[in-house]
Amino acid sequence: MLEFSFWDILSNLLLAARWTVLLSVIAFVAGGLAGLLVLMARVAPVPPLQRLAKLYIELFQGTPLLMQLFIVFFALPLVGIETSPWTAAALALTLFTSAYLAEIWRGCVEAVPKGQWEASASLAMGFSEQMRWVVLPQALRIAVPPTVGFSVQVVKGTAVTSIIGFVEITKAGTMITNATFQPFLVYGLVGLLYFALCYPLSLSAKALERKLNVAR
Amino acid sequence: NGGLMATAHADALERITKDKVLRVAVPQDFPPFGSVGTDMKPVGYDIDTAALLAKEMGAKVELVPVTSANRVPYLTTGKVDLIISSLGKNAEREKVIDFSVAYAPFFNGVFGPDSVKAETVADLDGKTVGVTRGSVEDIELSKLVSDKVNVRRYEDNNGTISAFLSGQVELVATGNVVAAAIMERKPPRLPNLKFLVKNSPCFIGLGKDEGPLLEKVNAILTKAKTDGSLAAIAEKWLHAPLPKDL
Amino acid sequence: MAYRFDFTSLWDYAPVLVHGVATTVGLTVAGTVLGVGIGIAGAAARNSASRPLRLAVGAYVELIRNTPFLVQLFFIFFGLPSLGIRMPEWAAAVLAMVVNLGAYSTEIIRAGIDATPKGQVEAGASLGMTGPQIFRYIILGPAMGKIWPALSSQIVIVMLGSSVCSQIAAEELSFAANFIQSRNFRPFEVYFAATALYLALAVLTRWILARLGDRLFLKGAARA
Amino acid sequence: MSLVKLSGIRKSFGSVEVLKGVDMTVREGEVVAMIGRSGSGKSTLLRSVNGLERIDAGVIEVDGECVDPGQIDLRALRLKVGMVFQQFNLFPHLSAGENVMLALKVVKRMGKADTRAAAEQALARVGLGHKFDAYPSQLSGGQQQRVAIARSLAMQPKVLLCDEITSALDPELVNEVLSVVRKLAEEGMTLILVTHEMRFAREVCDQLVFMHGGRIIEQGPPVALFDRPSTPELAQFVGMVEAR
Amino acid sequence: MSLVKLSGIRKSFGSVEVLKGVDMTVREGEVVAMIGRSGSGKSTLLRSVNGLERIDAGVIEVDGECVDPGQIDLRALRLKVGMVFQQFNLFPHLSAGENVMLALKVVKRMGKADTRAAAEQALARVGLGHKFDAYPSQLSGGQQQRVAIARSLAMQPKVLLCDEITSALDPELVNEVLSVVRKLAEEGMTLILVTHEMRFAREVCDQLVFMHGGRIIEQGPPVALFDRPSTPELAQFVGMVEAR
Ligand SMILES: Nc1ncnc2c1ncn2[C@@H]1O[C@H](COP(=O)(O)OP(=O)(O)OP(=O)(O)O)[C@@H](O)[C@H]1O
Ligand SMILES: Nc1ncnc2c1ncn2[C@@H]1O[C@H](COP(=O)(O)OP(=O)(O)OP(=O)(O)O)[C@@H](O)[C@H]1O
Ligand SMILES: [Mg+2]
Ligand SMILES: [Mg+2]
Repeated sequence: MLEFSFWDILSNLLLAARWTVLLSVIAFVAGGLAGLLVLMARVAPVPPLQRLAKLYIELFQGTPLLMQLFIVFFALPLVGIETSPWTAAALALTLFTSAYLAEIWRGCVEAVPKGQWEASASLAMGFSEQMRWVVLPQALRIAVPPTVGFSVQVVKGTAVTSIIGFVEITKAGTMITNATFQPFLVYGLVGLLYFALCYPLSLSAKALERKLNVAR
Repeated sequence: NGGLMATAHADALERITKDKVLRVAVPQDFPPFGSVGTDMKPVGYDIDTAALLAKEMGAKVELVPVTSANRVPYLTTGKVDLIISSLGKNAEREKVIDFSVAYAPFFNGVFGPDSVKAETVADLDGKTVGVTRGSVEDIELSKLVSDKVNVRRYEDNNGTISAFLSGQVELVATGNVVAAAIMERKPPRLPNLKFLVKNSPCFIGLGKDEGPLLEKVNAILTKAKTDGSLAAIAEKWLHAPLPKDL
Repeated sequence: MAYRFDFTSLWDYAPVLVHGVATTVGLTVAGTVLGVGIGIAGAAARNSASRPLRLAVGAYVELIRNTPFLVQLFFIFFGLPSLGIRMPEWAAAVLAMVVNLGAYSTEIIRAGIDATPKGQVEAGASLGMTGPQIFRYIILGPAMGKIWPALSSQIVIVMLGSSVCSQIAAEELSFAANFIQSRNFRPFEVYFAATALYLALAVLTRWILARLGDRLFLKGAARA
Repeated sequence: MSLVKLSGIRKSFGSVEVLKGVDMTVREGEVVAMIGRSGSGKSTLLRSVNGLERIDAGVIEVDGECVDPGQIDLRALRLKVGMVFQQFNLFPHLSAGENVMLALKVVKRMGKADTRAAAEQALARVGLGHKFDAYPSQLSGGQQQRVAIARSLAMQPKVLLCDEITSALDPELVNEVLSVVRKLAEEGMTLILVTHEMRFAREVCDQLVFMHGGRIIEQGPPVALFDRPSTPELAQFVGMVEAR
Repeated sequence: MSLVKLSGIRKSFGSVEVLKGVDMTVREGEVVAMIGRSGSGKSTLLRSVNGLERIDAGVIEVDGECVDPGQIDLRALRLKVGMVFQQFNLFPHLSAGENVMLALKVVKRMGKADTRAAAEQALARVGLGHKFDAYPSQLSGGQQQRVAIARSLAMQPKVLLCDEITSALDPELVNEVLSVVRKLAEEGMTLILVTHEMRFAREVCDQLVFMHGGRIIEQGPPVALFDRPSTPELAQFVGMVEAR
């Protein structure tokens, strides 16, 4: 029968980590773009849009990522939308990420003084021009640390995609556990791998925050 | 949209022949039917069966690893053409999917280490038994046991087996061959047979109203039974000949 | 549309869903009470004079905050038995939630404590109060009041995160959903219903926590 | 010829009516100072004139551009009306020059070279031609306020609104800003100022407007108003200010 | 009989020596005012007396309780020494009465009824018997400072330290606090005050202590010191203060 050496376990986990990283990057980029749209809707001076964006945020912050995944994966196809584990994982993570990022960024936009909106309005700029040229550049600066901090949640969120069969670190871990009967070792390694991915992000978020506080 | 789906469903065989790809849901946590090697690729009885079918259909096989709990939704949501995943037949499932003829033997049983005594269903009272949610064992065991039995239902066989091996459950309900395959790997806790629950051979699952595909699959299986190719798979993975009555 | 929705089939399984909701609520309440307790102790420890203790708590916080809850859960339930530590799935679920929330609330509460004016501590000291007394009677209340909104959000996140406890057969709400789905093969209806229930639980939890926060911490401070 | 014409302007915040029907006319090239007690509605009126506050009733007419409460797009109005704020409100992430150029670029869509030339000219007009590349944080309050004026001027508004633009400045910096405003007045710019600098108002303005309780209750040439107030409210206000 | 005795107190922050060997004696019932330039070490000395600053050398003796730099438990000292701060430092989440009762309950472990009675009495002593249930945020600065005094008094300290307790108050509120201190002095409380209220110091104090550069360089009855300062530093300080 086949035998997994320590090196087999580690290398398989490391290979699976590629997918964790890739999925995180996709979720973060797509979630960031979607989040930007939700943010725009959330702060635009159009009440129905604001309410819609608020509902979106409430919905995706108020339900488990796992359920979102299940719905995207098993339920959407029933209404004719095909989803592979890849698209389901990417889609659910994007929705999840965008809702949180939109909310984080809204805080940053609101931290930009009202006078900046008024000054740009009095120069005849429209909403999108104000956003693009005046507000976002200022909000961006303060948004960097919490955004980097949130990326840790995205990386960790990818673990849940293992449940729909997406083979990333956690799924690889369960599979290897089952072949090796060494859960302590395998899940320990899995945890360490995530730590290795996330801790640098956490550290840089903290460092960025310190830098921002000094600059103020 | 509905029309699109309908055609996709009704003519799975047509699509398979056209694309030359057969998408099959297989287990990766259920030795000897399907488990992973050091390269993380699924191997086992079900995988070989899938390959056999694909070869006969002149298609390339695309293996989709699934769990016991989600394999039926994989089929009903059109993510795969066939389930070859040690799938047992029961009335509830027959409402949503169709079944081929049997392709593998399977005896459900309750297994556990020597230290735990259990000779009949009644002996299970007060004990914890792990089972994979939505599997035939789950459905059969749920029918048999009393409220006093603590049945723990795990998402997939990985969970069930891990729970047994780590001692989180005293006993495990699974297939005899599965228990044998686990024993072969010399685990920390041995799943010895306590008693058998049901003879529940495995069938291939297909979408409803896939008449042409069903006929094709049945034809291939029948041929494989007579020409010995299925028997070879059984020898290889179960270390036993194919039962005559399958 | 090709798919016909049928929520009526859910009725037969209503008791399963109710049981799931009750378990989720139970897990959340236990996880919250104990987790916030750990958070308070952890925050106190991070402010303590003992360097090893501070480092140990710091390591705990970072380790937990930088690994997924699901992996923590698997480690506790499947991994710890190798060391002879074995517990039923509900206990493992609660433990994982406590350990997880404990780390986050340690960090959140510590931020509240750091925001306590130094004069408050000095006033307590000059009245002859000991360090622990000052922490308990002077620092903690206002600090908790300040961070209560952040802590509430974290509690909701942990409640939603408890959905993955279905993976170790803890019979909470998403277990119920998966269970029903494996019997009636109607994933859309089941997951839709479960998601709606989670949403309701999240809204309810937030509401209750806001009321609770007003009750516990709004004294004096908010009347400013 | 009247350049700005306000008729029957009303505005409430919640249940409090802050403007209770204001009529006012400003001719081209005229310099108008608005005075009045704190809370009398001066800022609200000024902010209404370029649409920062939405009015509840009345009509605002600037250089033929009419705005009533139903109006949604205020761009045309704002292109005619510039505004300078008490708190400067420069864009901190842009240099002085970029502050001035931004609206020229994104609103007027002027070419690169033209934008630059216009910005340099506007900054030169407020005496800050040499500070083109300085960031707001590197400028004194007085300099920041002058950049803000240049920023508005560059858009070539028909009328410039100034709301207590020296109130946030240290006393020694007030004059550098006032002298810029004085120069604008001399060059024929139409100005509406809210100010507490009575001496300045008296010297520079053509007309004085006294607001009280959301209404204009006196208006006329500054000397006449200051020396012979016809309402007790203005008399009291003048007395109060001079007693300072 | 001396109640407070400081000998050779030294204290550095980093490499800066702030107290350079201070000796001082306060008899029971005496009222001592400490004056001196900003940064001369007054607060640091006062804070050392109840252990908020750890001294580097010297001995603090209060009512027979000795404290030296090696001491770890400062409770016994603090039970004898009360302190009132410039910023009041009331506990915002507790009502006035609870502010006073807290230490009685958790430090003195008094019974419920006794605690309540003592707190009511202490609040009455500062004229705030009717504010028992008010929260700090509902009180004026002067009232808050009086609650802070009551909070210290309730612990029945042997000596009360007050560090510029009127400096954070609006001028009209200063007197209500000073009159409470005056009353305490008349009742025989031992007080050490840091203050800039020279008139008050002159009227109420038995002894004046002038600190300069981390040392006490003059001390004696206020009238003598104010009128005939013997060091140029005190002369300058007195002149400076009176010129205000
Ligand atoms: N956004 C707002 N919401 C509610 N009330 C407001 C708002 N802006 C102004 N007010 C109220 O409207 C009234 C008029 O305010 P306004 O700022 O126009 O007065 P002002 O004459 O400019 O006073 P000041 O000299 O203090 O600047 C005041 O009572 C003010 O409190
Ligand atoms: N925690 C500290 N760390 C470093 N230096 C300090 C600290 N506290 C006080 N100092 C320094 O010690 C010196 C004496 O300070 P102290 O507060 O005792 O003076 P003071 O006489 O009370 O002055 P003031 O009248 O301004 O209150 C000052 O130079 C001050 O900067
Ligand atoms: Mg104003
Ligand atoms: Mg001081």
